[in-house]
Amino acid sequence: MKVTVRYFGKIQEVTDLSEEHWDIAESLTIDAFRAYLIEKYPALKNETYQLAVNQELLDLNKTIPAMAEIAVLPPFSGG
Amino acid sequence: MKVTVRYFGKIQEVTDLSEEHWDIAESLTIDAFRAYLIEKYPALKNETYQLAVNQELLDLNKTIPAMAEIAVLPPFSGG
Amino acid sequence: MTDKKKKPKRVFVEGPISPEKIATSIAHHQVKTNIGAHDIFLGQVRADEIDGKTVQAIEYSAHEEMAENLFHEIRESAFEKYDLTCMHIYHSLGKVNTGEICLFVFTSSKHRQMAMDACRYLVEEIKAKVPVFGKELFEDNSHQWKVNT
Amino acid sequence: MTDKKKKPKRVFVEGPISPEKIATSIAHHQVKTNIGAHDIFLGQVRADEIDGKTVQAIEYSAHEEMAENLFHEIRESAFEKYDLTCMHIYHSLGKVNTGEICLFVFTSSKHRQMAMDACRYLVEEIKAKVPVFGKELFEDNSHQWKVNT
Repeated sequence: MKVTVRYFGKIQEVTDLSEEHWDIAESLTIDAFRAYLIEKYPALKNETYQLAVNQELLDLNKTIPAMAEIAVLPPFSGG
Repeated sequence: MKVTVRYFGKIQEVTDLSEEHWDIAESLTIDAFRAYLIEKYPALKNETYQLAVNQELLDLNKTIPAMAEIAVLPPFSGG
Repeated sequence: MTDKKKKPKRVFVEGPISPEKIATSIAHHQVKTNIGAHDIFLGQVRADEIDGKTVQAIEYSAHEEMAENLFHEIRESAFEKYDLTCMHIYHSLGKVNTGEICLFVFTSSKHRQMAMDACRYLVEEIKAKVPVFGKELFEDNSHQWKVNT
Repeated sequence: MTDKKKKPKRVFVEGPISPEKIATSIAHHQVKTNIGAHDIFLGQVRADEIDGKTVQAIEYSAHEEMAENLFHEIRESAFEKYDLTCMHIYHSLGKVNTGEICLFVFTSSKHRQMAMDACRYLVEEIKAKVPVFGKELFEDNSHQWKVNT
């Protein structure tokens, strides 16, 4: 199933792109997705980030729905 | 000895003047002065106020120095 | 830049405090690039209804010399308690209509916590300790004396 | 007058927030004569020195849709927790130079306590929960990513 992966702030510098489309297995947990992410971008191992699925920060054992937007968010620094 | 007595806010409405000069006994305490004040302006009995001697709120048993300014201050309502 | 060392500035201003005065004060702080946070408190005159009559304005009077000295003491104590870059206080005297601003407290610091804590401290100290008296004027020319809560 | 019922307003603005914008916002509240207290928090970009280099500006980016939704949720939760008349939040996107303002939080209430408590709540919530990212730019064109403390 298709998902959109978006990168922000410092993470965007590691991945060198702001958005891409992935084809992933159904019933994939957020935690398992995280492993794929590090496989593709090993440098992310050294970074702090959270994953927001459809704009929500969910538990790592939740599964990702089809057509989801997965945002890779570095630490916030607004204000 | 001479002192200046000043009235503010609502108290000024009771005394109907803003300032007067009194000749008082030496070693008069603030508390004793208070008694004179109510003798002169009986309506002050119903009012809440503090006495500041030379701009300081002192204990009632302190004595008043010569040439003092005694301010009769109703409750504050700044801001 | 070092407000701390200046002579006591006059806090009282005649009449209401304008939004433009506040903007000018904010703009003056843009050269101070060690500031990370400002906190501003504004007191505005409310059209309270009391016994069926509505407040139109508050007329402020004060023991001015005593009040200015107390404002100065409160400022100094705030500079001691909090790590502030700047601090400004303005309070109206005379008539301030409902909807207009009568108190402007402005604190600036490197970090937000200090600016916010100091601003709150100042407002509470001013309300509790400074001999300012507000006369609430009603539309029928009657009045009552305000008491801080 | 009833900000509560309006549709979500956009919080993000392009570039710095001007003192004039703040003055205009204050002036708009002078018709609301049930307000007795305003609290305003301003975040200003600091010229921090890091490893011998000085910050010249912060360039803000965000997950905009997610951030706007979170701003809206934070606003709603503040209206539930505190008895407020009005509340406004503006946050910069893009480049904001040192000394310029990047965050403007404005709360208004009948009484001071509510306005001050709500303002502090909003600032903390925004800093902790909203996906905004600040890139600190140095004079030599290098940069580092800011992390909130």
